[in-house]
Amino acid sequence: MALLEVKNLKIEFPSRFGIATAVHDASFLVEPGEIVGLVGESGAGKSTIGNAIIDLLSPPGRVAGGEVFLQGKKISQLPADKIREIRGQKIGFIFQDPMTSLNPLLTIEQQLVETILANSTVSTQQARQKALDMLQQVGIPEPEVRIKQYPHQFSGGMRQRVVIAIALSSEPKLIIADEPTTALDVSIQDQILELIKGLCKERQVGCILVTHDMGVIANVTDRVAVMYRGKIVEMGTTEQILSSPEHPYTKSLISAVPRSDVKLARFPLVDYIETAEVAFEKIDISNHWLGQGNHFAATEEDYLLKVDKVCLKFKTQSALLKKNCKYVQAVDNVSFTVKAGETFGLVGESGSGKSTIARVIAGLYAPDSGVIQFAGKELTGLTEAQRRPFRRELQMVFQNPYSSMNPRMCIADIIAEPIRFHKLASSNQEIQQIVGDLLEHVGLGRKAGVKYPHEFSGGQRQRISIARALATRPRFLICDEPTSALDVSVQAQILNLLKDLQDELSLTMLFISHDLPVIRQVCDRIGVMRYGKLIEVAETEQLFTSPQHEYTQQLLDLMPKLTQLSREGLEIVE
Amino acid sequence: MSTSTSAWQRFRNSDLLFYFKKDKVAIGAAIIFLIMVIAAVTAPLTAPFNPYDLASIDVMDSTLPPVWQGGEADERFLLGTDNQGRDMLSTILYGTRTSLIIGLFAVLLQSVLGIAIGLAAGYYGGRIESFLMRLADVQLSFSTLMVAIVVSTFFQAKLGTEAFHEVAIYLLVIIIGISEWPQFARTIRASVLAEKEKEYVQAAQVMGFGGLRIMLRHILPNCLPPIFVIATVQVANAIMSEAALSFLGLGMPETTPSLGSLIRSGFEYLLSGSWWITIIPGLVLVVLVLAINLLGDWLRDVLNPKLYKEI
Amino acid sequence: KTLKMAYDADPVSLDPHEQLSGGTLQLSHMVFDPLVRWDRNLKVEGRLAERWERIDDKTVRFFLHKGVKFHSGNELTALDVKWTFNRLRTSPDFKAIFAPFDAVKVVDKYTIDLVTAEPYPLTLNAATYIFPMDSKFYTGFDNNNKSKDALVKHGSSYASTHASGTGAFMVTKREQGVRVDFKRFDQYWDKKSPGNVKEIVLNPIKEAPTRVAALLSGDVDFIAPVPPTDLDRIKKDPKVDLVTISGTRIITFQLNQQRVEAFKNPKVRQAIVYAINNEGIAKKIMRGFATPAAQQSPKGYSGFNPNLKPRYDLNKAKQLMKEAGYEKGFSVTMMAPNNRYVNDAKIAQAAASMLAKINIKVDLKTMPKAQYWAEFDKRAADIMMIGWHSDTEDSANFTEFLLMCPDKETGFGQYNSGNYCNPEVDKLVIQSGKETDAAKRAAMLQKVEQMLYDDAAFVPLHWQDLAWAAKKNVKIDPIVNVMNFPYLGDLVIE
Amino acid sequence: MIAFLGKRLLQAVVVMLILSLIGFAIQDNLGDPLREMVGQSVSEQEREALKDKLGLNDPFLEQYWRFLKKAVKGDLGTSYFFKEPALDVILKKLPATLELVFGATLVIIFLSVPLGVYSAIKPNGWFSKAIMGFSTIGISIPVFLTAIMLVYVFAIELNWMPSFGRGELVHVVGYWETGFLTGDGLLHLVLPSIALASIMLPLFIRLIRSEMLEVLHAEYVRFAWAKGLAKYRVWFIHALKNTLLPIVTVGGVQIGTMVAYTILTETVFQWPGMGFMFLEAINRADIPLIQAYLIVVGLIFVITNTIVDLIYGLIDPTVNVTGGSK
Ligand SMILES: Nc1ncnc2c1ncn2[C@@H]1O[C@H](COP(=O)(O)OP(=O)(O)OP(=O)(O)O)[C@@H](O)[C@H]1O
Ligand SMILES: Nc1ncnc2c1ncn2[C@@H]1O[C@H](COP(=O)(O)OP(=O)(O)OP(=O)(O)O)[C@@H](O)[C@H]1O
Ligand SMILES: [Mg+2]
Ligand SMILES: [Mg+2]
Repeated sequence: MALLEVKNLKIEFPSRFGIATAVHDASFLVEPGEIVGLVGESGAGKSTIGNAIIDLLSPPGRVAGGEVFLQGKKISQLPADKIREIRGQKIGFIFQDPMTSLNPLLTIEQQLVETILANSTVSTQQARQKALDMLQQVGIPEPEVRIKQYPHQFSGGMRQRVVIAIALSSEPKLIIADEPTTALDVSIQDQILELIKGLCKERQVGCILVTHDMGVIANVTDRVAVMYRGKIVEMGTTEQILSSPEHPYTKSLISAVPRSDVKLARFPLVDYIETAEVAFEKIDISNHWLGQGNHFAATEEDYLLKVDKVCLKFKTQSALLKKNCKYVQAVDNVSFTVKAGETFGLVGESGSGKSTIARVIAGLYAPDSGVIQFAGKELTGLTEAQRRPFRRELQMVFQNPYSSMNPRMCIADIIAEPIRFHKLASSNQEIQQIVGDLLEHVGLGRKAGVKYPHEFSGGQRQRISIARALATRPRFLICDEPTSALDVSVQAQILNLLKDLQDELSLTMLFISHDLPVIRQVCDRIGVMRYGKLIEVAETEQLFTSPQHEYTQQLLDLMPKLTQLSREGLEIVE
Repeated sequence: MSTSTSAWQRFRNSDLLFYFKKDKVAIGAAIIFLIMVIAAVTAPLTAPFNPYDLASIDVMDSTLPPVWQGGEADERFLLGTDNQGRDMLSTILYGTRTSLIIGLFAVLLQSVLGIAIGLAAGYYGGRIESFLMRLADVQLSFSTLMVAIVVSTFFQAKLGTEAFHEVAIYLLVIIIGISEWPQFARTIRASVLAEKEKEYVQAAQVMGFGGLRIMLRHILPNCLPPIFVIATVQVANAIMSEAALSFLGLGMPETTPSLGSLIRSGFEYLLSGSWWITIIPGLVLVVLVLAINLLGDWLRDVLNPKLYKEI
Repeated sequence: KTLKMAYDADPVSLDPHEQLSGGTLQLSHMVFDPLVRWDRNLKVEGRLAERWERIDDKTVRFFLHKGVKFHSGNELTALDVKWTFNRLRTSPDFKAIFAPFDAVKVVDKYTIDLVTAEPYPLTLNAATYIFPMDSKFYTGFDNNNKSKDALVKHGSSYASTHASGTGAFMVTKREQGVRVDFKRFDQYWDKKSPGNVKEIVLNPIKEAPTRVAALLSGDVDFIAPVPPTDLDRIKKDPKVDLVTISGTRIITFQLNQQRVEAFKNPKVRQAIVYAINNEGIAKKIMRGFATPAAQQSPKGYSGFNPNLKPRYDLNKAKQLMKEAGYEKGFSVTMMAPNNRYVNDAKIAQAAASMLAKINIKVDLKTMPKAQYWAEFDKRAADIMMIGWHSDTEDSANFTEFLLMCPDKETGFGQYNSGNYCNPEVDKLVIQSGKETDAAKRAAMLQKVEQMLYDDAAFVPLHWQDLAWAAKKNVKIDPIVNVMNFPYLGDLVIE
Repeated sequence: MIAFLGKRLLQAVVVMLILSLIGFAIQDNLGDPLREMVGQSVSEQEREALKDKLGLNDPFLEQYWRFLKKAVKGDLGTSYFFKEPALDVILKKLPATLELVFGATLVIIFLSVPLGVYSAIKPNGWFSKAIMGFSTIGISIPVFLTAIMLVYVFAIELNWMPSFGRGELVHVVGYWETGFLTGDGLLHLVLPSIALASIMLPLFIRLIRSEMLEVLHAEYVRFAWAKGLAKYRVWFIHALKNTLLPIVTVGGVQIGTMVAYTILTETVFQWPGMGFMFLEAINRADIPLIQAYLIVVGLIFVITNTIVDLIYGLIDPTVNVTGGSK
């Protein structure tokens, strides 16, 4: 008997403009002990299927047809009390968006312990112990200290691990993991995937793993389902799918996987994407608003950005007296420079301070010590008003796209606002045109403008976030995990767009990512961070071919070796 | 011209109108509210008597029950008369006007003041915040009564009693408006403190938007739900405050009845049998407040895109 | 038996001389006993004074009861009366009443003479205010080294917190504004008194509906005053008794002749009196709980003129206005308190609408009494409301304060905000003050009422009725009186 | 933290100074205190003399200066009516008011939370609609009307509850006598508490409902469901805690307001507290008492608001109200 059976599932999102069908007729099985990979286009409906299984579709979503069986029992259309017994205990769920999944007002401990208590009969003391164990297992350092903290004190990757720990802590029969490792560096990712694999094999737990990372698919899953535009277009064993894909979308997907072995000028694209229903409108940057941007005066120095001995610590424990407070050194004496027109990559362990340094540069945190120089001007110590002229030039794509968008503004407004505010376009019509174009460039289509952030899939939100950052026509762009939630084909499209902008406008970028192949394709120089320190800075090729630091070596070793597997039967369009 | 039509078109296409047309409760509340506003505005035309015209009042007609009560009832007075012999129906029509003006405008003033102060305090923090919040403390401990004393004595001295009565209603708006802003300010400030830590605000800062824009366009809409609640509740409060102030000789003259003062003065009669003096205006107030609250609830829901709305 | 009662206020002080107010007198009648007191029909009856006789025009001799004990155990003697009298004359509130007196002469241990400078008819009236205090008890120095007899208007004094009188009750506990506990004095001199109340708990309950509720729910046994709106309800309730009697406080409007030229014209004043339907006000607004007035003196007062009848006649009023040349009317301002007299603001409002009918447009402002008196002193409006109760229970007192020509020197006309001035009236009133022949004096005072009536010197409204309510077994009917100080010592609870 | 409290203390002093200044500035408009102190036939000269003695005829600044000099020593003047130091009078009345406010707060908390949460969870249920309907009636009816109705129903008709006062009290410490320790005292507390709560309750129910409606759609609530938590835990721990921020703030202000303005309830129930005393003081133009009252109330506001800010910081760890970096 299959652990989970999904039959002809159909899911709709009604809206005042009509009913959008997010999932058509999806059917698949998960056997005990099996890991089923779910890959597909961003916005294809992967998360939606997962949500539907545990009856947690976000309103107004509804299951319009089909059935779901768990261990032979029908669990679709169960009354609320019955389905609640299944959640957690039978099905553990890892949401795609770890940042917003955690209750901001409860400590990590409270959130873990309550889950354990709700799903098993242990004492509070035992539950606490178990919570610590779980954190340990997902690789959170110093769990005894960390467990008392609140979500906002965690880095993106750490929060993701907490969510995983919570989902696994209730020892479910089925795990639905929606892109569980997007924010994790390869070593931790490896650790987590091993953990899940172990559970599946030892306890006959079933798992649905939604991911964009073909490396993960190749290494972990037993079978793979490929989704495109709400349909499962292809399903088979991992071998089959990766080595001999049949559906054109699957083919294009695999061909778009960035290569970790060589650096290419541009990401490979496949015709299918361009002929597909949601087409990226081809734009010619050179005669488009985006490409015409004001050209900035060259700086006298040979670098655009200079980070000089920046330190920043966070308070982790308040106390009545100052001296009893505890701190964590998030950024520890970090210095580097970024030349105009170059892309500087930042890799490193989750929680090593990458996002923090990005925020310091963006002016969101004031460093405890050290200096940030931008275009020859010192930014640290400026008042908000003095800083404003630089704001537009220095943009940031946040690690968590969802929470960085105002939930009460529709997408068109979100993107139009900076254009309007900085008076980058002359008329309302022009603004609308530009917003539409930007939405097209990122593959969402003009019509998406009237929708609100919560109506999008994780990847779609990430693309909105990028579109918004581009709307100011920045000179310097900080990208904190900009493509982690994107399928490789969309990712290729977007990264190509960024590259074009770079060529045309000499856009400078600080690129934070865990995806080493992407880093290799995109960056000119790379810095490696660990424990708040910048431990190595080198030219890309140099770093990949002859890493100096032992941690860097370790990272590179763990990089999924996928190239051999996937590209055998494929022609690569270059 | 073209912009105005497009604004109109935009309104016609807006979610607001769309969901409004779908929501029976909202339509009902709006209709009732409109009827009351119209009845109040046109009181001089529709009311059978003019309760401000003292010559038309006869004490011997006082406390007559509504016509359906029979007994002493007099058919001239559909809803009976109050303790002075004023026709209840006319008095309510005129009184609703006074109360509506005070209720709506005073709350508008309160909320504008409170929101502005609360936003500024929450967003800028530091000294500005301390100053504004202590100002709120001062204001709170003084409350309506003290403000009323200060403002009305000032104007009374400036204008003399007679002219004072002419402007009394505006003064009441100002008094109640000034004295109750801290409610809004503290609430808004609290929300702002929480909201400003959120990433979307940081994103707006990175975009380089000015403080004012971030406050009004980003933070404020996300702080509105409690404000809607307080504002709708405050309408009733303002209407009753007016009555209390008038009693203290600091508001409307005795001879211009408002809903609040009717309810207030009628309560002595409630237990001696003349229930209509209190109950009827009370019902009018309840319906009015209910309509405003329903509209407020509806608006709050519509403004939250995340809430699922019946289509 | 224990009596739980609720008044609208509790006494401000235990010192009977600190403030001349209803509350103080109510307390005085419980804790102290007067030389003489009013009975229900406004006749004087002896208390500590067994009997008295007028010796001459200027002197009345009082014979005290023998063996009367103060709460402290001291015996009451003529010296205590003298001591009390002297203290009264230093009290800002009471000294006016005792101004005509020259001295008090101790004849022997139990006999005293009250002597006035001029022939004075109201010695007995004044004697109702003499509540002998325990002179020994109040002599010496208290813990703060202040003299025990100190009479302090505000601020604490020994006398304001300690009391020793001859009255039926002793204060055992007092928490101002919350409650006062009394215990019956077991050596009370009046053995004939049928009173059987052993303890009294007095709770001030300011809010009238609450007071009524307290009675109806059985939390208290006796309340006063009863608000007019609740009379019917109380009457209907089988568990409680209502007692009402016509009161002596007159409510009037004064028309300020200084501010308004038209008010100098007697026709206009008359028109106003004719326009105001005071019977309607008494019936509708006071719910029959007032006696419509045409003069100041209530029935029973020497000046009461039975010929004077309320005169509401709208046509006559209009005609008078026409005759006076004010057919088109004019505008005036009016002020009234809204928490001083029963239904004060409502009365004013009704009056305003009545005046509108003769084209007098009234701009009415009502306010709480604390502010009202300041305005009244400033004579801030053209028409002002004032109620008056004669401290001496005598007709002349009304005119002296309300209608005699205002004079800073003599203090006459102190509350005459209308600035009405009629030398003839003044003369008569002053004369009456020296006339000890009761009949002659009554004729004079009745003539005064007639003159004021004809002149429409003020707008008479009504005398507020008094009402008390108590549980059926609490027999309040025999002990209440027009002055509104129930003689609780004589109260019988079945 | 300590610095924060110190700063607040300083601010409180400033607040109280301003309050006393304004209080002084308007004293002439509060009426003439003499009238309540003397009989009707006392002459104007006598009154003037008395006024002089009380120092009421001195120039404003002189009076204020005198007041300040005394205030530094903790002397806020002597009440004309009670003839005691004004501060003492207020401190004696304070426990009664605080107990009433506490009672009302209990009523509010124990009713508004379940009702508010319920009507957010089932926004379209008939019971929720009934709650919303009743709450509108609650805010539209003035408190004295509610109070008197309560008295008539529960004291007169049913005779379950006493109609006025505080009942039997037990002395605790200092000026504090409590009604919480006797059955009679508790019984006396019921109706006034309900009456006082009745005005605030609708606001709280509506606020909780409104905030909760928002929060129930948050991702972390969905995740809480996905974790398999019991529904009460999701509603009351996850959702409610996140709705608390505005509630606590409004609540703080309202409790402060209740302390200050229990006037009507106290008057109707003849509750011997501060509010009732204040109304009387206004009626009697008892200026020192009004002054002292304003100052005490100002202090109460600063204190409650400080506490609210601290609680706020406890509830929301992302917010740092006590200042300092990050
Ligand atoms: N609440 C909602 N209201 C309306 N439309 C929605 C809502 N949630 C999701 N959708 C739509 O449903 C479709 C599927 O979304 P889903 O989140 O399942 O995508 P996904 O496959 O998980 O994509 P990604 O890889 O980007 O996370 C998307 O087109 C999205 O716009
Ligand atoms: N607001 C905060 N308060 C306290 N500690 C914080 C705060 N933000 C970040 N930290 C801590 O600072 C360290 C660095 O966090 P940061 O977000 O920069 O990591 P990161 O390199 O971006 O990791 P990831 O790849 O997981 O996103 C972490 O230990 C984190 O717990
Ligand atoms: Mg998804
Ligand atoms: Mg990060």
